[in-house]
Order: sequence, then structure tokens, then C-alpha cells
Amino acid sequence: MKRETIVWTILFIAGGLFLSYRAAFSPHGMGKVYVKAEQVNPNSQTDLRTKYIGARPGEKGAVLSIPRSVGLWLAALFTLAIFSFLYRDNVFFKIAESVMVGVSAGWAMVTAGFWDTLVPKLLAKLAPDMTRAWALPKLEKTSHADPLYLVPLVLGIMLLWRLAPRGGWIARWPLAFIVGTFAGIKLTMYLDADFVSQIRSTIVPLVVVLQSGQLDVWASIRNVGLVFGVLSCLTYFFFSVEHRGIAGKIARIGIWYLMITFGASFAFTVMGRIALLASRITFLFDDWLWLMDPNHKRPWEPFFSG
Amino acid sequence: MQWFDRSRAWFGVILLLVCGGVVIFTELVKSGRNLHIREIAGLKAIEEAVGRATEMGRPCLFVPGLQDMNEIPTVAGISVLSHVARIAAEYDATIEVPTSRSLVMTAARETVQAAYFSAGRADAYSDDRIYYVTEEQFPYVAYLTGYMVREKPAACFYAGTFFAESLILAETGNSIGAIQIAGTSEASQLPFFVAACDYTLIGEELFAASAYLSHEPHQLGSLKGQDAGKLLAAVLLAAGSLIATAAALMPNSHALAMALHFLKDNLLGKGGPG
Amino acid sequence: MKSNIPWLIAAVTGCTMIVAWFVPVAKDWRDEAGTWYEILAAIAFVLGGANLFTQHLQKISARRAGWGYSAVTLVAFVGTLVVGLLKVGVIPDDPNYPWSGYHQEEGSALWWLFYYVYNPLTAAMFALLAFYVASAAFRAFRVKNAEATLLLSTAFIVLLGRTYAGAWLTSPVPDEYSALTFPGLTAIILGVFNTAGQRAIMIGIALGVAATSLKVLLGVDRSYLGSD
Amino acid sequence: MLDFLKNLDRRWIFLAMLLAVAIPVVMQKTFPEKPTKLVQDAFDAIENLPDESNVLFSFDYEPSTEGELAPMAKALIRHCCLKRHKMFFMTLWPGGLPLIEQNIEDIISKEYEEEHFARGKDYLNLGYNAGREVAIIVMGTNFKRMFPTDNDKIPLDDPTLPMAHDIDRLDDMDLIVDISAGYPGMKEWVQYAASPYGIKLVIASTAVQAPQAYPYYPNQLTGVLAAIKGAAEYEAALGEKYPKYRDPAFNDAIRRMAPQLWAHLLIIGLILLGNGIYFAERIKGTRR
Repeated sequence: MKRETIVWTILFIAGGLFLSYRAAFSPHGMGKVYVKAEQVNPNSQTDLRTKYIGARPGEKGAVLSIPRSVGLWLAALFTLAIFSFLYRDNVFFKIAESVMVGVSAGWAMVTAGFWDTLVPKLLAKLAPDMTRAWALPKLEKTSHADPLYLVPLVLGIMLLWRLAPRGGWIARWPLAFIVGTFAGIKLTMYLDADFVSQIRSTIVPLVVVLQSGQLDVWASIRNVGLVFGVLSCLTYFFFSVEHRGIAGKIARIGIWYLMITFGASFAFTVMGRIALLASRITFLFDDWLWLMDPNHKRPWEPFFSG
Repeated sequence: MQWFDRSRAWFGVILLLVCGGVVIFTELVKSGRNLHIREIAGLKAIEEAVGRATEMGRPCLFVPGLQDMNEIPTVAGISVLSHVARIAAEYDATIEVPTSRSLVMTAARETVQAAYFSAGRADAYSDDRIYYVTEEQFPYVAYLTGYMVREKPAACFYAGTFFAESLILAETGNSIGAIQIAGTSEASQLPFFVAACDYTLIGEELFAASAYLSHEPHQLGSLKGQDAGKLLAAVLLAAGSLIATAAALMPNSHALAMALHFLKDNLLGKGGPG
Repeated sequence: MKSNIPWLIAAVTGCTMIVAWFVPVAKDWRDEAGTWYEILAAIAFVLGGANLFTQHLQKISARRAGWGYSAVTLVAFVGTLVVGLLKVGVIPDDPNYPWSGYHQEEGSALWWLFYYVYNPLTAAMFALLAFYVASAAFRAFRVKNAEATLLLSTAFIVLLGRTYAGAWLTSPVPDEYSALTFPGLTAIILGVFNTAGQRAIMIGIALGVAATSLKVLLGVDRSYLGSD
Repeated sequence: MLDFLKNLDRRWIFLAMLLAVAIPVVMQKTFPEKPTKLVQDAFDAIENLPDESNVLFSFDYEPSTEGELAPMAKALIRHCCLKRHKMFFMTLWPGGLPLIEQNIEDIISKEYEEEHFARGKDYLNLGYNAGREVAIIVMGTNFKRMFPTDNDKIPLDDPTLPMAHDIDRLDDMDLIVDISAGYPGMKEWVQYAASPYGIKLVIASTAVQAPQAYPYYPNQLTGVLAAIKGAAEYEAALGEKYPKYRDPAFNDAIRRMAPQLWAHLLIIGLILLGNGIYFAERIKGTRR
């Protein structure tokens, strides 16, 4: 075996041993989720049905939830499966990846597609009485069927025509509707918010004079830098003029501005990725392994109290 | 009931100016006027990159991004592909185009075939090198990095919309020592391309590239129109800042204050025609 | 013909949207068109779902390499669809209407899938990028030229300025020169250079979008409609 | 040595990154934070509103970016609870809805149990809207068209939801807080709400998006919480005004800044080391 393989194997075994030790020998175990029962309709005397909501261990009425505990372990193992890709591509990663593709697609269809849009926005408009009797008892009694909504329905069916063996071109109509609508909306919106408003925000006095009549040097330099920066970057993006002579020099300053902009973006992106990693590690250590408890979620003294 | 929102009157004028610029320049180019567009460094490097791949006997990889044909950056990316493919056909280099959308695949096949045809190498074209992988971001990237590590392409081109995967692609390409040329309008991903690739087309340059390489007159015209818009922006900005400066230096001048107010709150604001 | 009618549809709806921006009476049309778009987008989910389904089914039936993973994907996909559409585990708001509960209520099957499967998987995927950034920092980010040097130096300052290390390193700097501390420099970079750069990029892209939209409305660009 | 470093297996770098983040997470050491102007402006925007003002929260993110945005959401909601603002919750991301529910449950119902905030009177979950930017456009002129009912499908005119009765347009909100991870989000709220109607808008943004928020400040944006650092500063601002919130249990983001510090230093070190090797190689190459 290569030295490196040995190192990694030792790491894995040590991790496994630690897990079993934590689960078996610590007084409160780990990775358990608690729930408590609550009346669905707290103000009703007749409707006595209850539902379970999340609870903290030790809270009054808290009981262990098997499905949620299983879920927590699954979540932790999926997280580790994804991280295992860093070592090398493997069967656990591929399974996790396949599950992710399937669940995310199904979930988006069910929520954004069906229950949040088609039912309340199309069905409730076309057949309000039926929708009320079926799924939306609180839908206003006064709403009438609105035949105008047959138009999006028909357009939608045309969109689905792509699945048919022939006549796929019919899907171009709804596509044209979407593209055209958004071309119109985006044209005005981008020119308003990104073109006009950005010019307006950049119009600042190049010399800032304080109330007392004194010159504010810092603010003046800032403003000059800002206005000059925007102008030089615009020069860089100007396609009609070669980057030579004066235009070339200004464009060069423009690209320096852009590089500093990208440097800032770079640092922020790095920052964001690290924040997400830290939150995943917190999830593993806090919610799953119960090694730490900064938010005092559990009544016991944690392993690491910081 | 109001028939016209007067507070947006000046915005309407600006809208007409910008749109009019595009239309007029498109018509000018159509009528045969020759308009100059500057060279773009990254585009010149394409030939060098393809040449190197040919010398080394390794393929070129072209990635048209993660979005579908309804997004403009993807369309621009496909135009760049057309140019890359024509050079590849001339040099007899291999070009590989894995896509994440089936429509992009179809468009890429048409484009590359046309490029091979125009280079007089129609016989060398094959559909097999342009194929659909998957729509999902990370599985698609996993495939691409796998391909890069195995086949070690000598040149990698990225043109279109990229998100978090930009970093993974650029890093892997760098590790196999490929020449990398990238272009995207996603501002948050540009730094990674700029830092890890040899040449990067920044934002608007990607659109310019497509127009520049397409050599279609109306596309060049629209570019000129965009330049006119930038000129308008620069003039408004410079004039506004000068007025604002004068107003700051002469706080008692009523005329300057009025002029600034008109510019910022009427012309560029919501104050109506004033 | 096949591209003329769609172009007319695009041109008419698009121009209506532009006009509606200026005409208060027509604002309702924008609303209506927006709702219609939502409905169309929801229906379009079926296209994506069908594509996913057939693609993986083909892979399984052809026993192509990795077909087992396709089976996993299919089971996950269909399973999520079924429990979500049938509202498995949802307690109805009103006992007389069995379908009336909120489809993603705490404790329901769909909620469980979201909370314990979808959520940790996507978050872990993004966390992977932290590792790739580290690797790229070591292997890919080279100060090849003046531009790259400027980019990486800026990144240094911001990375330090956005943590306690930056404040600590430059803590001896007197208050009058606070602009020269790492947090101060970061503020200048973000407030002046980044703002100027972003604004120029935004102005440019706004013009690009306007020109492209115009090309769609004028029918110059019909690429999205394919060839006849 | 040079060859060893040049051919270093990148898994060692991965391991270094893991340790740079994991060890500080466990140690839970914190560093002092001072609110910058953008964060202070956001804080003041909520603080200076008269009590019981209308605040619209849009949770435009998914669990995948919760690591950055959840601490911001918590701190902002806590602040609104302290001021007894009327909180309207909505989301343009399907994945945002469960996050709203969770925050209502954890913070409004549990942390502020004694205040007895009532649904429909003090806070309201409007739910998810699939309309993306169109939803914002429509809400601008006709709020109840986009949200005819709350998330429980109760019409907004219902007597049990008094706080929603006077809401006809976005203008009726005193402040909008957008917690944003991408599209649709920050940019759309600026373009379609803050810019055309001049409504006060506070953005809590992921790091990736944050640089794009700066150009909108201060004209179109009242305040910005940028990345986990912004969240930490907001927690610090809250602690400064309300000493109770100096308790580490409320300071998720401040605690998160420690792994952030070490990981940033690691990245800087790696860039320096990588470039050192690059130049050493080039010098060696020219000598040959």
C-alpha cells in the first residue's frame, strides 16, 4: 500500500471508531431529533387533532422522533458522501449525486409547478368552485370562472407539443410570447435601473465643500476617482476606437479599475464559499455529533464548550 | 384616468435615443457603410491556441456554458464556436463540444458543420464530438473535468454563462497545462477566469465577439448603437458632474442649482418633463 | 411562415410591455401577462421532467454504464413527485377537506425530503467549492502580468480587510489615517473602484440587453425560434 | 523541495482547508466586530422606523446558502421583533418557504414567546410566489393580486388578518428587507421596487452577490449586509444597542468569523506559495 493510502485509511478508521464511541458511550448519545405534539387548531374545541413540531431535548412533552432522527443521520451521511469526492470519485458520491438530481427535479415540479402555481393561479381561475371543494376551502366564495385564463392554458398546451413526434414548431408560439414579453419588460427595466439610474448616481460634485466652506479632500478624491473610473471603464468597452494613444491610455486605466473590481469580487466569492463550508461543519459537529452547542439547544454540557 | 405617465417622459426620450441609435446604425451598415470595430486580444489568441493543439496532436475543448439558447450569452458563445471550429477545420485539429442543453447541442452541430463546410473540409466533420451530457450543474462539470484529466486537451475555450463551476473548470484546465480562453457576462465569475485563464472576454466583450466574428452587418450595427449609448452615458455623466462641481463651488447660484435639479431629478429622475 | 407568426407575437407583446411602462391604464396588462408567464413556466416543468424521465429510463433499459445510478435518480424523482402530489403526511387545515393542508407542512413527507435530503446535499455541494478555491489558489492563480497582479493584490486586501486580522494588523495606524488600514482600504476599494467598475459593467450590459431585446422585437434576431 | 511542492497532491491542500475551518469552528473563539457604515445604515433603517411599522421580508434564498444568510435573517427578525414592527414574509424562491416557517417558529414563536406575537396581527407569512421579477412589478401597483391570500390560503381581507387590510401596493410598506442569494433577488428588488417607487430597501446578500450591491448604495439601497461579515457586524450593532444580544447564543455570525479568518489566511498563504514556486521555476528555467 502507498503511504498516502495508509494515512487516509487511518483517518477513516479513526473517524469510525470515534463515531461508535460517541454513539454508544456518551451519556446522551448523539444525532437524535425530538418533537412535541401540538393541537392543529389550538382555538377549536371540536377539532382535537394533533401534529408534531420540532422540540428541544428536555423541553416539556418532547419525545424522540424516529423518522426525523433517521433523516438527520441521512443528511449527515449525504454530506460526508459529497465531501468524499475530494478524496476521489466513488460510489457514495455518485449515489448522493443521483439522489440530488432526482429529488431536486421532483421537488421543484411539485412545489413551484403544481401546488404553488397551477392550482391557485390557473385551476382556481378556471374552475373556482371545484378548486374550493377540493383543495382550497378558503378560496373566496365570490370568485367566478375567468375564461381569459384559457389563453395561458392553450399556450401551455402548445408548449408541451414539443413532446409530440411532429409539429414541434407549434411550441414556438408560447416561446415567442415569453421571449417577446420579457424583451419588452427587460428593455425598459434595464434602461431605467441600470442605465439611467447608474448615470444619475454617478453624477457627483468633483469638489466637495463642507458646510463650513472648507474643502473635504478625501471626499473630493473619492468622487473624482468614481467619475473618472466609470468614464475610463466605458472607454475600455468602447468598440469603435482602437486602444491606442489617449484612448488607449484611458482604456488601460479602465482595465485596472475592472481588475480591482474583479479582485474584490474574487475575495467575496472566496469568503462566501468558506462561510458555506463552515456552516456544514457546524451542522456535523453541532446538530449531528452533539460535540458543541453554542446556541444552547440541549440541556447537557457539550463536549467542546469553546 | 391618466393616459400617459408624465414622470416617465424624459425616460421615454432616452429610450428613443438608445433604441434609435441601434436602429440607425443597423440601417447604415445594411446600406453598405463600412464601420470600424477594434480588435479584441482574446479573439486573436484563438488561432494560436488551436495551432498549438494541432502541433501537440491533442484536441480542443469548447464549453458553451450552462444555459439554454434563450439566453443571449449562449448565443454569443455559439458564434465564437463557429470561429474556433473554422480554424480547427483549417488546421485539421479535433474539436470537442460537450453541452448541457439539447438545444445548444443542435445549434452547435449546425454551427460546426457550417464552419467545416466553409473551410472546405466538410468530409472531416462528425456529429460524434458534439453531444449532450446533462442539464445539472455539478454532474456536467464532473463530466468535463473527467474529460480534461483523461484526454488532456491542449486548448480550452469557455464562452457563455457560467456560475460556480467557472472556478473548477479553470483550475482543472490550468492543472493540465492547457491554453485557456474564456468569455462570460457573469460579473461574479469573471475574476476566476481572469486569474486562471490566459485570455478573458469581459462582459460586453463577449457580445462584441459574437458580432465581430459573425461579420453580419446588422450585428455590427447594433454594436455601434451600443457605443452610441455609451457615448450618451459618458456625456450625461461628464456634463452632470461638471454642473454639480460648479454648483458645489458656487452654492449661491440659483441657475446652477436649477440646472443640476433638472438633470438629476427631471431628465434622469422621476420629476416629469419639468 | 413558421417564424413570422411567432415573431409577430413577440413583437406585439414586447411593444405592449414597453408602452405599458408609460401608460398607467395599461399597467394591468403587464400584471396579466406576468401571471400568464408564471402559468407557462409551471407547465414547462413537465417538459423538463419528461426529459429527465426518458433520458434515465433509456439508460437503464440499455444497461449503459452507470445505469444503476440512473435508477437511483428515477426512484428519487418519482418518489418525490408522488409524495408531493399526494400530500403524504400532510394534516389538512380543515378536517372536512382532506386535500386542504399546506403541501410542505412540517412533518410531511415532502418536508422531510426537503429538510433532510435536498437541503444538506445542495449545501454540501456548494461547500465543496471552498476546497477548490484553496487548490486553485495554490495551482492556478499566477501573477502572470500587471492585470493579474492587481487582481490578486486587491483580493489580498479585501480578504484581510473583511476579517479581524486586517483590523489587528493595522491597529497601530492612527485614526486620522484610518483609510490606510485594511478595513479602510477595503471600504475604498468597494466604494470607489468596485462601484465604478460595476457601474460601467452594468451600463454596458444594460445597453447590450436593450440592443438584443430590440433585435428580438424587430425580428433581426430570430435565433431562439430556430431555422425554418 | 521545489519538486515536492510542485507535485504536491492537492488532497493535502484540501485537508489543510478542512482543518483551517473545522478547528476554529470547534474552538468557538470570537473576535470583536465593529459595524461599517453600510451595516449601520441598515440597522438604523429598522431602528429609526416608528414602532409597529410595516416591514416586508423577502426570503430569496435556499438552504444551499443558509450558511451565510440564516444569521442575517435571524438578526433582522430579532430586531423587528424588538421594535414590534409588523412583519410580512414572502419568498420568490420555492426553497425559501420552509425557511420562513422555520424562522417564524424559532424566533417569533419561541424566542419572543412572552411577547405573544399573533399571526395576522403582528406577522404574516404570505408564502411563495413563482412570478420572479413579475411578482415584484405587479405588487408595485396591486399587492393583493400577487398575494390574494396568505400561505394558509386565508384571504388577506379576512378579519383575522388585520395587518394586511391596508396593504394595497408595495408603497404601503415602510421598509423592504430582501435576503438574497441570486436571481430573482437583490437586483430585481432594486430595479422593480426601490428604483421606481423609492421605497427603502435593505439588502442582506451572499458574498458572491455583494460587490454588485455597492453601486446601488446609497441612492437606491438604504443599507447592505454583505456576506457573513455583514451578519457579524449586524449582530454587533444589535448587541451594542440591546446588551442582551451580546450573549454568544445570538452571535452565530460573529462566531463564524473565526474559521473565516483562518481560511482567508490559508488562501493568501497558498497564493503566495504557489506564486513563489512559479517564480522559482522560472528563475531555474532561465539559468539552464
